[in-house]
Amino acid sequence: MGEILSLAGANLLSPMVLCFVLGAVAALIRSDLEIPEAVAKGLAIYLMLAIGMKGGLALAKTGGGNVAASLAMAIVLSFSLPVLAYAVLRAVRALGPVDAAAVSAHYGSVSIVTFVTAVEFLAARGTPYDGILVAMMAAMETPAIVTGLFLASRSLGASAVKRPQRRAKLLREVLANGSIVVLVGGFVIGWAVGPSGMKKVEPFMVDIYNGMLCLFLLDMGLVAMRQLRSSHDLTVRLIVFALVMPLLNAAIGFAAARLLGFGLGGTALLATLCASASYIAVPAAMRLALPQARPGIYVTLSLGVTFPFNVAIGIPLYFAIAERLAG
Amino acid sequence: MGEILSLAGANLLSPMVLCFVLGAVAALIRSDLEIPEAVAKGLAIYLMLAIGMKGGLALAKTGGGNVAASLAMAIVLSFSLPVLAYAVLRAVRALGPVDAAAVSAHYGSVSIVTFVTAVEFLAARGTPYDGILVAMMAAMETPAIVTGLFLASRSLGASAVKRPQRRAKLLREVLANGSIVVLVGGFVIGWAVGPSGMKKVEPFMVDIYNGMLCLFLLDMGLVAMRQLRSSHDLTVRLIVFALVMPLLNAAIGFAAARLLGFGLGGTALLATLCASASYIAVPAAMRLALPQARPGIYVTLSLGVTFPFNVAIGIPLYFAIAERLAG
Amino acid sequence: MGEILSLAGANLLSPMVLCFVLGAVAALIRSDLEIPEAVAKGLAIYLMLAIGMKGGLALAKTGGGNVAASLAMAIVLSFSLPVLAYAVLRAVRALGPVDAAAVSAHYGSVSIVTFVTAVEFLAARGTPYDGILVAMMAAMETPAIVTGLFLASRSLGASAVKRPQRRAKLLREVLANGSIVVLVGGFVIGWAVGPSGMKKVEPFMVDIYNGMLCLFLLDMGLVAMRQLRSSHDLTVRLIVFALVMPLLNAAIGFAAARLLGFGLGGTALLATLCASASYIAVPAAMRLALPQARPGIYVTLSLGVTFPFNVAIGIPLYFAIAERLAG
Amino acid sequence: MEIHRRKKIEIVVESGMVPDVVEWLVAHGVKGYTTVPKVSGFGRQGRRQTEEISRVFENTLVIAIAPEETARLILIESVERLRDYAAIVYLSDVEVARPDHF
Amino acid sequence: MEIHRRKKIEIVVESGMVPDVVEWLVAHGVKGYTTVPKVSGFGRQGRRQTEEISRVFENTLVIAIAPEETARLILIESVERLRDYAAIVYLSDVEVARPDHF
Amino acid sequence: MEIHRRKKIEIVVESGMVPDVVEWLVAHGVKGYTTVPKVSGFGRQGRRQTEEISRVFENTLVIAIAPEETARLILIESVERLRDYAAIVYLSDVEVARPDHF
Ligand SMILES: Nc1ncnc2c1ncn2[C@@H]1O[C@H](COP(=O)(O)O)[C@@H](O)[C@H]1O
Ligand SMILES: Nc1ncnc2c1ncn2[C@@H]1O[C@H](COP(=O)(O)O)[C@@H](O)[C@H]1O
Ligand SMILES: Nc1ncnc2c1ncn2[C@@H]1O[C@H](COP(=O)(O)O)[C@@H](O)[C@H]1O
Ligand code: NA
Ligand code: NA
Ligand code: NA
Repeated sequence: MGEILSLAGANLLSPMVLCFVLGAVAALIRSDLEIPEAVAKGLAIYLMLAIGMKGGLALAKTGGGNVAASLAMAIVLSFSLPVLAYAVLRAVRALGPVDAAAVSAHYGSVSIVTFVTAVEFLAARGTPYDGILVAMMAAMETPAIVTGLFLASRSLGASAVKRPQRRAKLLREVLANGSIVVLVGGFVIGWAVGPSGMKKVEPFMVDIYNGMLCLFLLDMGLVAMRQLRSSHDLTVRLIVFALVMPLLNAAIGFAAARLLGFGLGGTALLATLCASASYIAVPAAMRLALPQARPGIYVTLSLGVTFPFNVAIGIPLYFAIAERLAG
Repeated sequence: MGEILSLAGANLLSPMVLCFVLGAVAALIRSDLEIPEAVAKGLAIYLMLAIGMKGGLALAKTGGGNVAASLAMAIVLSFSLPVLAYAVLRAVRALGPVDAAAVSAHYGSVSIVTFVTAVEFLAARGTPYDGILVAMMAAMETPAIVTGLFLASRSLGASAVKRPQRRAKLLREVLANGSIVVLVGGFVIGWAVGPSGMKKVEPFMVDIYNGMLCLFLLDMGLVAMRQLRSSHDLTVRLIVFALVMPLLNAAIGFAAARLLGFGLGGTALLATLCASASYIAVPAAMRLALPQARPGIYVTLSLGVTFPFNVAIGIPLYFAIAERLAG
Repeated sequence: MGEILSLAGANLLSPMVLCFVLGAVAALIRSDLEIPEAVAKGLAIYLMLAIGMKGGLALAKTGGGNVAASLAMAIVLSFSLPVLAYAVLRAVRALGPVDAAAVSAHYGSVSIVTFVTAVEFLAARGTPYDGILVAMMAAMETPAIVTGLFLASRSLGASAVKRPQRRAKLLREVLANGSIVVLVGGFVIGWAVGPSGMKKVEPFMVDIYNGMLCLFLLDMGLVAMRQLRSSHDLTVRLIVFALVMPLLNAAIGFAAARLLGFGLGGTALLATLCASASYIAVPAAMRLALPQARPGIYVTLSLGVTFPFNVAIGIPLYFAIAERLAG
Repeated sequence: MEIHRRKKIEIVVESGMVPDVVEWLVAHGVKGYTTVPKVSGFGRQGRRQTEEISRVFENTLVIAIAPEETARLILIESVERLRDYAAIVYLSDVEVARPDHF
Repeated sequence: MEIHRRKKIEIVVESGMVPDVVEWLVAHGVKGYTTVPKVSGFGRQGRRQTEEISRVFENTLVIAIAPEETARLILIESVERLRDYAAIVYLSDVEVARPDHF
Repeated sequence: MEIHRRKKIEIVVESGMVPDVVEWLVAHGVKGYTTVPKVSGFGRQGRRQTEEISRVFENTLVIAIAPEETARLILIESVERLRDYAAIVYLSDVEVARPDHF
C-alpha cells in the first residue's frame, strides 16, 4: 500500500500528469483556456505515429515472441469485455439496456492516450515492454463495437439498430478509422526501418515526445473536466461503475498477461488497455449506429471519470500489482 | 551609446528578431502569407507553458527571495501605471477620456511575447534572472484593467461602463483567462517537479524553444504590421505616445527593481514588463466593458507600434541601462 | 540499373517516404484519417523556413560561386520549360490548348516538398549541395505562370485571359506569395546570422526536421491519393505524360547543371527542381486567371501523379544519373 | 432577365450524419448543396459545441436550393428520418437567375 | 403533414458578445440556436476579420428559429442593446414541420 | 418601431474569387457584407471541399443585406460575371430595424 501511494505520488509529480491536472483545474475555474481543435488533432496524430513507430522498433529489436497469440488474445478480450460491463450495469440497474450496451462497448475498447501515458510511466522507471502491445492496442479498438451493437439489438430488435447496409458501412469505416491506420502504419514503419532508420527521426519521435504529451494532456484535462461539468445524466451509481469497472477489467488483463507469459512492462500495459475506455472511436460509432443511446452518458463516463482515474491512480496501481505478480 | 547600438545590432541579428522583421516585411509588401490561427494559438500556449515552467524551475533552484514583496510590487505597478499613461494622453490632448482610459489599461498591463523575447535576449548573453519575474508578469496582467475601467467611469458615469453584473463577470473572466492559467500553472509545475522532472521535457520545453519562438514572431510581425497598415485613426501624437510611453514606464520599472534589490537580469526584465503593452487580454476586456472606446486605436498602438519598438530597440536598450545601473 | 534499384529501395525504406506511402494507403482504403488543414499549413511554413535557413547558411559557409548565373539560369528554365510541356501535350493531342497551357505552367514551376525530400535524400547520404539551390527554387516558382498565360492567350485571344488589370494584380500577388516570401526570407536570415546564429535554432530547424517532414509527407500522401481517386478527367495519355515529362525536364536540368558547373548534390537537386511540378502556387494562379482550364486535370497530374513518382522513384533516379555524370 | 423562385432547405445536423443527409438529398434529385462545418448550437439535446475530441457533439449546417416540391418532400421525410438525431430542418423562399442549376 | 411558419433571426455580432446575445435570446424563450464561428465582414466599423491574435476583430453568426412575436421583439430590442457593438440583425420567414421545437 | 424590407444576397463562390466578388458588391453601393470561410459543397463542377493543400477547391459563402434594386442588379450581373467559376447566387427577403445601415 505504501509503495502504491508512493508510486501514485511520483506519477502525480511528472510534468505530463501535472499538465493534465492543470487542464482540469482550468476547466474547474471556468477559464477560457482553449487548445485549438486542429492543434489537438495534430498532437493526437503525432502521438499515435510515434507510439506506433516505437512499438514497431521494439518488435524489430526483440523479435516476435507469440505475436499471433497476443493479437488473438487482444481480439478476444475486446469482444468479450463488454459482456461483463453490460452485466454489471444491468445487475445494479444503473442504465436501461440500450444505454448499457453503448457504455459497455466503450469499456471493451481502449483509450490510446491512457496507453501512451502508461508507456511514459514505464519509460521513466526504465521498465521495457514488448512492442506487440502497440499492435494489441490497435486490435482491441473495434471488436467491442460489434459486441455493443449486438447487446443493443437483443433488446431493440435488430431492425432498430439502424439500417443494415449502414451497419456494413459502419464496420468498414471503423476498421479504417484514422487512429488505427496511423498506429498500425507507424508500427509497420518502425519495424521496417529498424534502429538505423528510426535514428533519423529520433529527435522528433522520441526526444520531444514527453513535451508533446504535456500539451496534449493539458487539453485532455480541459476536455475531460468540461465534459464532467456539463453532464446532467450522471448518477452516483454510474460514477462508481466508472471507477470500479477499470479494476475489474484490469484483473482480467492481468490474467491474460499471465496466460501470454508477459513480463512486468507488458503485464502493466495489458492491464491498462483492459482498464481503459474509448472516448473517440467508439462514441462516434455508437452515435451513428445507436442514436437512442445518450452520448451525455457514455462520453462522460469514459472521458470524464475513467480516463482521469486511470491517468492519476490506475496506471501506478496496475504497475504496482504487476510488480507483485511478476516478483 | 555605442554599446547600445551594438547591442541593438546584435539583437537584430538573432534569428528570432529577424523572423519578426520577415513577418513585418511580408505584410508590408502585401504578401498573402498566413500562419493559421490555430497554429499561432498553439504556439502561444506552448510559449507560455514553457516560460512558466522555466520560471518555476528557476525559483526552485535559487529559492524564494522576496517573493511576496515582488508580487505585491507587480500588482501595485499594474494598478498605477495606467494613471500615468492616462495623464499623458489627456495632457497632450491626444485622445478623449474614454479612448485614453482604454489605452492606459493596455500600458499598465504586459505583453507576454515581449517578455519571452527579452528572456531569450538574456539567455543569449548568459545573464541569469529570477524565476519570480514570470509570476510578476502573471500578476501584472489584470489589475490595469480595473484602473482603466475606473478612469473611464469617471467621465462616462459608472452606469455607462456596461451593466454592473457584467463587470463582475468580466473580472472573474479576466482572472481566469487562459494566459494567466497556463503561465501560473506552468510556473507551479516547474517549481513542483524541479530539475529532475523538468529533465524529462527539456528537449521540448527548452531545446526547441528558440525555434518555436521564431515561428511565433514571424506571425507577430505579420499581425503587427497588418494592424498598423489597416489603421485609420492614428495621429502623429499617438505614435509618439506609443514610442515614449514605454520609456517612461521602463524608468518606473528600473526604480521598482532597485527597491526590490534585483540583479541585472531581473532589472532588465522588470523594465521590459513595465514598458510593454498588452494586446490580447486587455483588448478583449475593453471591447466588452467599454465598447465606446475604439479598438482601432488601442490595438494599433500596443500591437502595431509599442510591440515592434520593444522587440527591436527597447529590449537591448533596457538591458544596456540595467547594466549601467547594476555596474 | 542495379544501383538505381538499390537506391530506390533504400529511399523507400526511409521513414519519411514510408509515411508518404502510409498516407496514400490510408486514402486508398478510404480511411477517414485527416491532418487538420491548419497543421498542414503550419508544417509547410516550418519546412520552407527551415530549408530557406539551411540554404542561406550553406551559402554563408561556402561563399557565393556563380550566384547571378545560377539565378538567371533558374529564371530562364522556368520561363522556357512550359513551352516544351505544351508542345508535348499538343503533339500527342492529350489536351486542348487552354488546358495544355495551364498544365504546362505547372511543369515549368517547382514543388517545394519534392525539393525538401530530395535534400533529405542527399543528407542521408552525406552529399553536400550548394545553398544557392534554395534561391533557385524560389526563382523558378513564378516565371512559368507568365509563359502558361501567354500560351493560353494565343488561342483564347488576350482578352479572354481575364481582365488585364486583374492580370497585373495577379502577377504582384504571385511574386509576393507566402512560400516565396518565407523561402527567400529564411534564406536571407540563414545567410545573415551565419553558423553562430543558426546554432540557437538548430534543435528546431535541423534536428527535428526529418520528423516534421514525416508528418507533412503523411498528409501529402493522403492528399495526393485522394486527388487521384476523385479525378474523372484522367486519360492514359495524360498519366503517361505526367510520368515522362519529369524525365524530359530532368534531362534539361542535367544540362543546365553542367553549364553551371554544379557538383553531385547541386546536379541532382536542379534536375529534381526541373522534374517537379507545382501544386500550390500555380493552381491558385491558373484558377483565377484561366478559369476555363479544368483544375481537375492540372492538380491531379502534378499532385496525384508526378509528385508521388518523384518522391518514390524520381529522386533516387536523378541522383544515380547525377553520380554517373559527375563520376 | 427572368427571376425564378426556389426553396432553400437548411438542415442543422450532427456532423457524423452529414454523409447520410447528403446522400438522401441527392437521392431526391437535388443538384447541389453547400455544407458549413463546425457549427455550434443548443436545442432539445442540450448544448452541442465543436472543439471536442470526438465529433459526437459537433454540428454542420447543410444548405440546398431546390424546387418547391422537392423541398417539401424533404421537410416531411425529415421528421421520421432524423428523429433520433440532433437535427432541425427549415425552408425558405429564394430567387435565382439560372433555373437549370437548381 | 402540416407546415408551420416561423421567423429566422440572424445576428452577425462580434464574437466576444456571443455569450451575452445567447443569454438574451434564451431569456426571450427561444428554444434553440446555432452559431457559426469565425465569420469575417465589413460594415460601419470597418473591416473585421478572423485570424487575429485577439478575438476583438472576429464576428460570429447567430441563427435562431422562433415564433414571429419573439423575433420581432428581439429585433426591436437589438437596436438599443447592440448599439455600441459591431452587429447587425435581420429576420426572414421560414417553414418548419415540427412546431413544438421552435 | 418600423420594420423595413431588404434583400439578402447569398453567394457561394470559390474562395480565390472572394476579393473580386466583394469589390464588385461594394461597387454597387452595398454598405456591408459577411463572409463564411471554408465552406464545402457540390454542384456542376463536382465535389468541392476544404482541407486541401491549395485553396482551389475551397468555397466561401458571402452574405450581403442590400436594397431590392441593388440585389436584383447583382443577381443579373452575376450570370455573366461568375460564369466560368464555381458559384451560385440567390436572393431572399429580410426585415431590418435600422434602414440606414443597409
Ligand atoms: N430554434 C432553433 N434555432 C436555431 N437552431 C436550432 C434551434 N433548435 C435547435 N437548433 C440547432 O439544431 C441542433 C440540434 O437541435 P436539437 O435536435 O433540438 O438538439 C442544435 O444543436 C442547434 O444547433
Ligand atoms: N449590409 C450588410 N450585409 C451583410 N453583413 C453586414 C452588413 N453590414 C454589416 N454586416 C456584418 O456585420 C458586422 C458588423 O457590422 P457593423 O456594426 O456595421 O460594423 C460586419 O463586420 C459584417 O460582418
Ligand atoms: N443547389 C445548390 N444548393 C446549394 N448549394 C449549391 C447548389 N449548387 C451549387 N452549390 C454550391 O455552389 C458551389 C459551386 O457550384 P457549381 O458552380 O455548380 O459547381 C458548389 O460547390 C456548392 O457549394
Ligand atoms: Na478497455
Ligand atoms: Na506595461
Ligand atoms: Na519543374
